[in-house]
Amino acid sequence: MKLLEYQAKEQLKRFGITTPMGGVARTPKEAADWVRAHGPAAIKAQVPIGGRGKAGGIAVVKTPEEAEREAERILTLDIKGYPVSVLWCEQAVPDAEEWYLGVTLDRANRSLVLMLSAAGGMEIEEVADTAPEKIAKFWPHAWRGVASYDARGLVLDALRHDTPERWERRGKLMSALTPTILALYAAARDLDAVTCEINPLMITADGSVIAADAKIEIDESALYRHESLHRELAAEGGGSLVDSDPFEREARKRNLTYVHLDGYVGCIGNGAGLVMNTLDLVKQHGGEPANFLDVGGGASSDKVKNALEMVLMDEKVRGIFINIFGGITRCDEVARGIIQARDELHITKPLVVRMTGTQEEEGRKLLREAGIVPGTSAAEAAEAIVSLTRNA
Amino acid sequence: MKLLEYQAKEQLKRFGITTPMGGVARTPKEAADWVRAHGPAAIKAQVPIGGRGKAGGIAVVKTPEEAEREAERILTLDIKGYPVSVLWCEQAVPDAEEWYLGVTLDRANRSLVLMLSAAGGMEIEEVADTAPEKIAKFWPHAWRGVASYDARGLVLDALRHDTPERWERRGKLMSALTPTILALYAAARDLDAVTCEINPLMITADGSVIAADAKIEIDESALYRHESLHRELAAEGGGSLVDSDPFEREARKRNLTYVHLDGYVGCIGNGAGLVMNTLDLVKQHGGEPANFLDVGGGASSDKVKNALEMVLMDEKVRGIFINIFGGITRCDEVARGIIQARDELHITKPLVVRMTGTQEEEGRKLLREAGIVPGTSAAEAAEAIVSLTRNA
Amino acid sequence: MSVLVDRSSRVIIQGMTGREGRFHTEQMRAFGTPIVGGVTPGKGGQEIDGIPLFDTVEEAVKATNANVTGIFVPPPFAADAIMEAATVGIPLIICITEGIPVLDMVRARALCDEMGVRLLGPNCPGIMTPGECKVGIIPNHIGKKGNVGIVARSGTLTYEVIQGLSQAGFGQSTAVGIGGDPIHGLSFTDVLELFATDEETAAVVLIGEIGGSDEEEAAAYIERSFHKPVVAFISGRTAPPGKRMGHAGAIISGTMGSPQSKVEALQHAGVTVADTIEEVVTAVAAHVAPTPAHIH
Amino acid sequence: MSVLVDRSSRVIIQGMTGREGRFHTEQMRAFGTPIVGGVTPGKGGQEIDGIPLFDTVEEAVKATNANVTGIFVPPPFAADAIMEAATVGIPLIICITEGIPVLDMVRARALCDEMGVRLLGPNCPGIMTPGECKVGIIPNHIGKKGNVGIVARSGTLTYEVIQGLSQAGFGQSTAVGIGGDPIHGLSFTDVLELFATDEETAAVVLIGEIGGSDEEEAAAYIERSFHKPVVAFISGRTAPPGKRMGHAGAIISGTMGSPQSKVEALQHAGVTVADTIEEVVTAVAAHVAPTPAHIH
Repeated sequence: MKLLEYQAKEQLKRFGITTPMGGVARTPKEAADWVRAHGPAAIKAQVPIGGRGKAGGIAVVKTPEEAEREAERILTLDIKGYPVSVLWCEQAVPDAEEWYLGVTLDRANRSLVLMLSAAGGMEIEEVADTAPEKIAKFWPHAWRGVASYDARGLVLDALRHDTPERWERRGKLMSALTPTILALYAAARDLDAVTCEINPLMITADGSVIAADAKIEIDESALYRHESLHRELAAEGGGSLVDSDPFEREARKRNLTYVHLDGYVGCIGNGAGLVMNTLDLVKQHGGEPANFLDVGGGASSDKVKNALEMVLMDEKVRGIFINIFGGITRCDEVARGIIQARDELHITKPLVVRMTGTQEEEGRKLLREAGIVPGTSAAEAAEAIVSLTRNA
Repeated sequence: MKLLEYQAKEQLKRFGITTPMGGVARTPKEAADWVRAHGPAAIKAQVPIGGRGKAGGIAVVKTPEEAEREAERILTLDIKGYPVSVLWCEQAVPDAEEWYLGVTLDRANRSLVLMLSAAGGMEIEEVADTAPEKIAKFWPHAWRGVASYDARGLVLDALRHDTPERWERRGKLMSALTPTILALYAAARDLDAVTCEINPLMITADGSVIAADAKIEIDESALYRHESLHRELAAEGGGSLVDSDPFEREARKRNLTYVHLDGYVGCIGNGAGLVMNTLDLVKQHGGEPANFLDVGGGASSDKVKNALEMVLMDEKVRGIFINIFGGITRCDEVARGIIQARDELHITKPLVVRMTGTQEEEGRKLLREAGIVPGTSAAEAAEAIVSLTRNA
Repeated sequence: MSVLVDRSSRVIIQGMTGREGRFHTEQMRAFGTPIVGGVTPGKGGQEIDGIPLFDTVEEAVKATNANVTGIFVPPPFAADAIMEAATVGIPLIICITEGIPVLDMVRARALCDEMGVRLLGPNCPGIMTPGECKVGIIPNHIGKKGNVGIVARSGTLTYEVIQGLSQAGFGQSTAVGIGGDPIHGLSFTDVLELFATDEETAAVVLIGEIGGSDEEEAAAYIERSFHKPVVAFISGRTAPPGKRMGHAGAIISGTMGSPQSKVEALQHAGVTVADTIEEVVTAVAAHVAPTPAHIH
Repeated sequence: MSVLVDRSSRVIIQGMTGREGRFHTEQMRAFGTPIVGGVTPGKGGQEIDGIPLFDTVEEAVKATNANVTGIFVPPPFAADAIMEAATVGIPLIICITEGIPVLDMVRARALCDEMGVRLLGPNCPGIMTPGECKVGIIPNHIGKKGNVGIVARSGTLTYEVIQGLSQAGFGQSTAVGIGGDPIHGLSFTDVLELFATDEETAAVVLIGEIGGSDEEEAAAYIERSFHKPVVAFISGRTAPPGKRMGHAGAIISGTMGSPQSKVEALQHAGVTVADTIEEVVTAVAAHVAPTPAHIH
């Protein structure tokens, strides 16, 4: 679950990280009111995607009138598919050094990794490509986490390839940055965040450390531990819970793992690998997949029905390929879901089912009795659905 | 720092432990109001010491009138030196099994230890003596803490020597108790508690687990990490911060490690071992120590002066024995404090100073110049102060 | 021979009395797996289908001398189940559960390493040595005893490959599903190292997918020191790149994880990379002879 | 010979630029301690009184090959300083700081054990091998080279005993202050084990106090396998029992910790328990000869 900037900042504040004073505005008037009360501000579109600056989603304003005008403009924007419905009005941070601080999952090291760079700002990915030594990394111990000396070591590492002037200031920089580094790690750990990023992290002349932008993504598998946060964020407008694609929005509501694509063959399978392979097979046989839909392991007949209904919402879909290799998923359970969906939803579009694995005898029997002829080879089934839909 | 029952319960609630509904009352009227609003209650004296039940500090009341009468009575009590100034009015817990659950520091194992027993209630120390197998223990890993399976194992261990009936219910008891066990450990860890105890821990027929009484003692060395809690508790009446002895109360305000005793020789030293030995020496020479006062390591002259002032508040004190063996403490610093105190406080009672160790030349010189003759042998000094005060 | 499990394995199942645990315990027994116990807190002393139940993993191991555990407990409790087994020192822990919070797995994996035990999964189909032992959820009837080792990230594609090979007459030594979660136990390389010294394995099929860098690492290992033929397949090659947010992931992974990166690394290591499951079978046929019919 | 530190020790001081750190570094150098570096984050590259400073313990050890560290940093940062030294693997960590939160020490001590390094303290006066090396705050002039080992909980009583022995002509091999905090490093028993094999130590003085069970454990060890004469002193014998709250402490400690328990355990182990520091000296005189005057 991706949090919007202002939601992420509220979380970071809870862990003791300083963020600029700001407020939410959902209308131009609210933005104007905020500026009237608090003075000049940056008005920032709240969308769960990068690049909003270039897309015109940020305006620096001095007066309430300007705020109203800019807010009105930004609220009409659609940034990479995300319509802007929430703004964040925020006091400007004084001129300061722009650092980068992030924590994310490092699969290769089976650990979280903390990253710090004095070369923060928009271009951090470029820094990673061209001058990777400028990004210092630390891998927290799974149990012990990050100690103050680890944080100080990270700051020293970030400065080793920096200017001699900054190196001279390392004592002050270590003192200034250590609390924020420890807090960001604690935030990631306690929020089950797979990414927690501050860019830029401003360090002012007087040594204050301020998170000027923030991104947090919470592990979806761990959301059950953060129910109240989840509810709260959803209640606050739920910008972060909204996918840019309307079908994907719908799928999220239905709790389905669904990705919308451009083609016309609806694809459903159990297991991400199998569904990806299903898409590959459709393409190899000359068809174009309309979606990716993984019902996961051990799906119930209800879930299968739910999945079929979801896929059919896309009117571009000319037929559906259901590819099941039962392991923990039981073929009879899936078969019941397919039959129920076909009957209750009155599906008339072509339906090709490939079914094998756990309880396959039972499942295939059910399908045959219901007049659906199941295949056993995925390749043959792919060929069948493509020939049924290509010119439909 | 010892928390009062209601303060401890508020903390446990924060960690997800269920406590009975209750409210604070500082006057008989407040107690009556609470019972009027919430019905029958137990009215409990809030004192940081055990045995209040036997001392008449708990009353079970049905009506507001009864509440007022009992509250009035309890508010006049002095329980083992603690005058009662705060009451806790609490809904009665339905009949239930009384368990014991505690976590404390286990020096020998260099770890916290969790303890659980189905034989809870008042007599748990007796159980520890007579049937120690009924108290199950678990030593949390310093970094990994307590896992659910550790908590379940603790419940199983507590039941192994219990009735077959309870053993049969162990599945439900494990489910019921595990969250409370994990929460109590988290509370101790996060509050820097050296003791965190629920006795009795009630388990009702429907499987609810309720902390009917609670004791928390926070490590004084860690109070700097809990400043807001410390302030809050102090603001709430500060019952727990009050020592039963008025001199000890005063010493706490002055931030001095002081224990009030019955004798007439004021004793001040640096280091707990040295001060204890100073007391032993005074006794061995036939005197009676009036107090224990440890100025600790590296004391400043101000602290020494503060200590002298403290000791002299006790009018039973006929003379003072200052025993200093400087290590991190510097004798010159201490000497300055003694001279300053003598001059500013116009001390006329006998003052015997034994001074040796770090900077002793400088310290002794200062004393001599100020007309105080320092000794070097503790035994001789003890003899001197006793002979000066015994018949004073 | 085979890797990790065989007929001498002594297997317990954590979460045996749950819906999935019970169903698949039956399946595993039908396969011939020596299931010696189950663990469900509170049910110790009972039996289910003749298998003794225990309250804790420790008691189960004491009573049965188990050396493998299969975990079927729900996601909020699964990392704990792994750690319970690890602290008892069970040498092979196989976790089927899908949807375990990733930071739980960081800790669980670290504890397995500290205790020196092997973890397979989570979110994996488990392991199958045809004719001897199966722990997990791979369908019973698709395997065939033989000399092809399989190691795969995707569960369902593991089944596809087993079935494809069996139908074409190529039996398997052991099929190992390592699981697709970001933090998991045995890697491709760990399993390849086992196959390297397994006399019964003549060739290996490696089934990867987009994301992570396990395949690239396996390619480096193969190039360095794996001397048996390897056939690989990478799924998700036509999938659109997922949307991502923030820079942190990109800084860490760089170009690792793309299908191109994986295919190129494997080809560079001399691995035959097939475009379809059918091609996998054809490529295996170029390296080993079909398993004689009398073996199963 | 001596235990733990001698003239070949290479000592760094963490917190050397603080008030106490600086003063006692001067004292230690005056004593003859080989101080090879100091650690103060941000001051690496500077020198103080000719001693090089480093930003981290790791850098200090790399540059100086230090094998002992003395810690003088304030309580909120002291457990961290211990852990920094432990992760770098410094074999002997001596922490003088008083007032470290006890749960910090639970973690720090566990890490020292995990890393296989020795911790002395915290809240201790450190260690002194007269004529060779002192790390900590024991006053310089009170020691005298000789063959009596001292191990004590109380800092100031350590000084009393050193002074008492020296004045009576009995020199010390090494005096070790283990510190009085509930969770600390080396115990009486750990230090006795070192004295047991130290050829230069002919007898040992053990200074205990009320509370805890270190003395009882030491008594058990002495009875079992310590063969040199031991003289003990327990302070706080006339102190009133402290007020306590709750039952948990009593359940854990039982009757352990009382002066009676300690004295009886030690006497049972054949230890002479003295009533005063003077008696300690007399008792030592019964076991060893005074140190010849030409040694210091």
